[in-house]
Amino acid sequence: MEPVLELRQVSKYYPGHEAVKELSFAVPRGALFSLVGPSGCGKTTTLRLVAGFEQPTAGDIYLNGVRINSLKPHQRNVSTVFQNYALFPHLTVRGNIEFGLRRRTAEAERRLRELIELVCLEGKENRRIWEISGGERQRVALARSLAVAPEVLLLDEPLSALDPKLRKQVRSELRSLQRRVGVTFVLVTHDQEEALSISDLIGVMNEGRLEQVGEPREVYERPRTRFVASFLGTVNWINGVGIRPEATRISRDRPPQAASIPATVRETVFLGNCIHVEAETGGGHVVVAEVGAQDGRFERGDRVYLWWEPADELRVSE
Amino acid sequence: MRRREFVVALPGLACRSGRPRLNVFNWSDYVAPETVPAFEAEFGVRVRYGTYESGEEMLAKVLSGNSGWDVVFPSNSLVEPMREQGLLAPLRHAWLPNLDNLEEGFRRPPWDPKLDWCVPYMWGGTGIACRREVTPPAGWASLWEERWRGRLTMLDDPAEVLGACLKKLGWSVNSTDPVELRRAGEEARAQKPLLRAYVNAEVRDQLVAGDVLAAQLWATTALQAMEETAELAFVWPAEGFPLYADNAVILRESGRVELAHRFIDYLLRPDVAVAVVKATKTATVNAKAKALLPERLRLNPVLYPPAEVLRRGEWFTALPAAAQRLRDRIWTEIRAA
Amino acid sequence: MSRLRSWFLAPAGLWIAFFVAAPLGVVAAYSLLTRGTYGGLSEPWTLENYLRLADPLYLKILARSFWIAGLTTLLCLILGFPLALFLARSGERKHLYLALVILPFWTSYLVRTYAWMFLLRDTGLVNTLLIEAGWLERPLALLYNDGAVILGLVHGHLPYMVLPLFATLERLDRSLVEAAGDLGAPPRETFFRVVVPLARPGIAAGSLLVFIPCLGAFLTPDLLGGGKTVMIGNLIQNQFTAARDWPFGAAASLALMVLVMLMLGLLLRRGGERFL
Amino acid sequence: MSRLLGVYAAAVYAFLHLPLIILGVFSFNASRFTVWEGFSLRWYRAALENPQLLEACWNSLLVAAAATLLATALGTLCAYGLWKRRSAPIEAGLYVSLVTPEVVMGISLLAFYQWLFRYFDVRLGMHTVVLAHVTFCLAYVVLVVLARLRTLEPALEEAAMDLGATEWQAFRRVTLPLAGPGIAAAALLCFALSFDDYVITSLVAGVDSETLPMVIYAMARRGVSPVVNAVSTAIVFGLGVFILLAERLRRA
Repeated sequence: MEPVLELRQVSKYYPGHEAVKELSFAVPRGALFSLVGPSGCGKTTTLRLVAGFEQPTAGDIYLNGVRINSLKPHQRNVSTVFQNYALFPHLTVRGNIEFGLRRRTAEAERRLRELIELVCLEGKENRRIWEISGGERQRVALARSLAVAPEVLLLDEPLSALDPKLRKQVRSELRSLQRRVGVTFVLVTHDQEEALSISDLIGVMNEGRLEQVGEPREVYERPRTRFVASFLGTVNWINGVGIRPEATRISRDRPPQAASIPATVRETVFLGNCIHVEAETGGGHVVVAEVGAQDGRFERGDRVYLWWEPADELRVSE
Repeated sequence: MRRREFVVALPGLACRSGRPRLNVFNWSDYVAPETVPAFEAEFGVRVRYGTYESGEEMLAKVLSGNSGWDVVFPSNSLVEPMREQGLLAPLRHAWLPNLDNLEEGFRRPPWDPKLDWCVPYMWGGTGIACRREVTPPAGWASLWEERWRGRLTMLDDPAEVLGACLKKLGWSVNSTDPVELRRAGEEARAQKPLLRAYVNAEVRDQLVAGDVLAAQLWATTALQAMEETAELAFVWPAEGFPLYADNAVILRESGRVELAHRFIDYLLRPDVAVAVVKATKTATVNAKAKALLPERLRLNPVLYPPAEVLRRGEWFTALPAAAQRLRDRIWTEIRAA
Repeated sequence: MSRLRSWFLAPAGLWIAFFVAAPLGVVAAYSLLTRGTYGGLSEPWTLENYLRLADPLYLKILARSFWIAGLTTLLCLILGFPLALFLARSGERKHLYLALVILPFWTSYLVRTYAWMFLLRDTGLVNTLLIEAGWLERPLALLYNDGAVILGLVHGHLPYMVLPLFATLERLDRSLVEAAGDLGAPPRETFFRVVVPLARPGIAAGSLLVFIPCLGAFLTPDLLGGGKTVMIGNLIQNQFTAARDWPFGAAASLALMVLVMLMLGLLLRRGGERFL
Repeated sequence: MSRLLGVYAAAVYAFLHLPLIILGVFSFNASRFTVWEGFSLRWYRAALENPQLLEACWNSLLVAAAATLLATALGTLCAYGLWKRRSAPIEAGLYVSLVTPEVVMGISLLAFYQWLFRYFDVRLGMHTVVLAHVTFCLAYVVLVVLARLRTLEPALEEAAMDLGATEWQAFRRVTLPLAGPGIAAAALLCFALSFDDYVITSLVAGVDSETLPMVIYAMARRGVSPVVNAVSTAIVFGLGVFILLAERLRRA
């Protein structure tokens, strides 16, 4: 299937600063694509390039196979949900949502009702923006952007303005909403857990480059680079191979079947559903092993052995 | 749409037209309340009458040659500079039949002997107004006495202040001699600590109220104050005093020269001039009008000083550039002292 | 990228070029000409007008103007700072109190000056009341001195000081002040070591907004000073009227402008708050 | 500390307001002197019967209205432009006009007009006054509106364009309404500045353009008169009502 959005060798240079370097990726229609990376990695710039707020220095952007480099933001059939939503404070909920519906036809009115229903804001149409909660604001922003029936919806850190408790709930709502409307979402986030949990595809960015694109499981389990491996979760680097804490086994006795490394427990961190045991090896490395809350108690100073299954080793290119 | 119409209409409002009109720029308080309306009614025209507080302010405006005014009233010492700069239109005596009403002396004034450019309008002199409860000053020299400290004012005008100082020293008010001007400046600086302020017409109320005991003042302003209280007297200084006359002139830029002549001629009518004198308490240059004045005004020594007093008077003249510059510098020195 | 922006800037840009830059250009040209015999302008072109400015007399007037404007600014600061602090802390009724500061600003400056004339003259209210209370026998000479000029200037320019100060102090995080108190600083010390340094941009902006108009003031010294005080504004105005020396007046104007711009530049460089 | 601050503030308020209040009270005095002789409206009647005063008042209103309209429009557009991206020459020009002492600005404009008059048949008058007023108001408008724009989120315009609005539509439908309070404040400020100005006006005024401050100045020069008290009080009151109405309209 032809991708709905495709970037080919896109670069964006500012004076003295290269924000995006030779970025290429394609987003299939109807997918939820996440761009993830630390702050300053160029992911927001990428989004702004697609939206048309910035012009690429080099490379091409295609929407439905049409090059859109020279189109102004209002001429591109993409729509953005901004980090702080950028809702119009002088308009009501309704005014915000119908902003992009040019004519006040019966059809537009029907669409408006549909959208309000979709984001569960019935009865709050005439509220002012400051009179509704953070979660509701996010839904207004979504409805406003969906109103223009975009080919691609761009979301810039859509959950960062919400408080952490709410985030998980809204995250799944977002995912189900995306499934229902079937619009392609391109989402930018610095939170790898968020990206892993809701995306069809993840692109990991670092210093303006795309390091890896793939399904969440694939990039988590088979990271191509050390950066991708570390960014998506904790990694213990032992003798050049990476082991996730949950794959790291720990025991008081020397395991019979495998090669193991002796270590001393330095700290235990109780995390509710599991315990992180930090142990120091003879070489001075600190290794984190995740154990179930019921799986034996380890105390500081305990002498232990660390080991893992070879299949769990992460193989990175560098 | 309506908003747009409003914007377009705005400049239009500024020049509502209809009847022909004349723009007259005169000193404040220099006509009777009915003077202008009566002229408008009689000639079927509109007069835009503006006023100014100082002659130099007027000059600064008309200097462009595009001020919009038709008739202005410069003092005699400004007539020559204005003519020199080509600001004045020559007068046509044929349109000024009432010119014959002028007093003999004003038909050949020193500043424009053939009245080619100006028609004298009113005249006056500068003297000392003082409260009756104090011994009146005999002349300018008395104004350096300690007894006035804090309750004496001089005019806020370099020509007047330095003129008084020059007279005190026995020189001409129009002296161009740097030595004399410097000496006069020293006198003025010596007097400054005694002064309450350098003010013009503002002093009138303060004289009436008794805040100020003595003030260098124009006879006409003094007379206005004396109308309000019997506690005031006016002294024509023994050393001599300056005289000035304000003159109607037509600006060269004027496009309504004939109407302007009509207006000046109208002001020369005896009945009009009498009304003006009664309202403004200023001496008219009009002989016929003077004859019609009530005795109270006609024989008033402040308004019309007797001949032997008048002989001590001296007309202001325009100073050459160097003297004017020096006078201004000395005036700045006095004020900055 | 934005063509709209250029369209929007163009009218104001043209306006500034036409009505700010061009007039100053004309003044600059005038300042290089010579006064005509009876005033007016004539050739030759000369720098003499600028050389005349170096006269100790004019420097003295300049110094005096700086002194009066400076003192006015200081008094405005002393009166205005606590008021701005009060405003910033008055919570709910802030808008009312702010309106009360701006209200006199809405009334004509001339009217305010005139009100002081009305109050301060010998038969004015202040003297009348003091005499009737038996505290005075003869009226005090309150009008026509530097004190009256400064009083009038302070009254006329106080809102220009209070508003920027208020803007800064309002933004100043209350918790900083509390933190300082928490760290054991007594209120006085908190004020001088925390509030004042943080309010510096506001102090700079307010001082500039008071100082510059006062430096060029000519109405107030004229009306309340009784002509006994000359400030640069009077000097300049005098050249264009009584003295009829336009070239010299133009030179003095430009010199004053350059001085003011230098001060502004210095302030901006020192990290004062930008107005634009 | 805060108690003391309150007392101090009250004293400063008294300093700001008492002179004007006293002026107002004495405008109702039957006597022309500072002795209270009973309530009277004679000075108001005298003011109303003075055609020069009424004409000047009308002129002032016209000039202020026209100058406010023009300066607010130009200044708002300019502020928007500068908000988008700074422009050194325009900012420099605004700074210059902001810090030019009034006398200097008045004289430079007069000199400029007179120079211009040599080539065009124009005269001093209402229009020259309006042009001058727009000139000194412009920087203040930009200052106030820009301050307001700076409080807005830049993403709002992007959001609008993103939703299909052109640059102009984004300005018209989003930024302009949001800058509204700032623009209103700037317009009020313009009106006050223009209505109040004497120094510049007196220099560039011509036929038909005598404004209220010019008349008040002339009257004050001729001594303290209760008519001036009456006119001043009426102005203060009139402007007060005007501001209140404007505020009401804005809130509604």
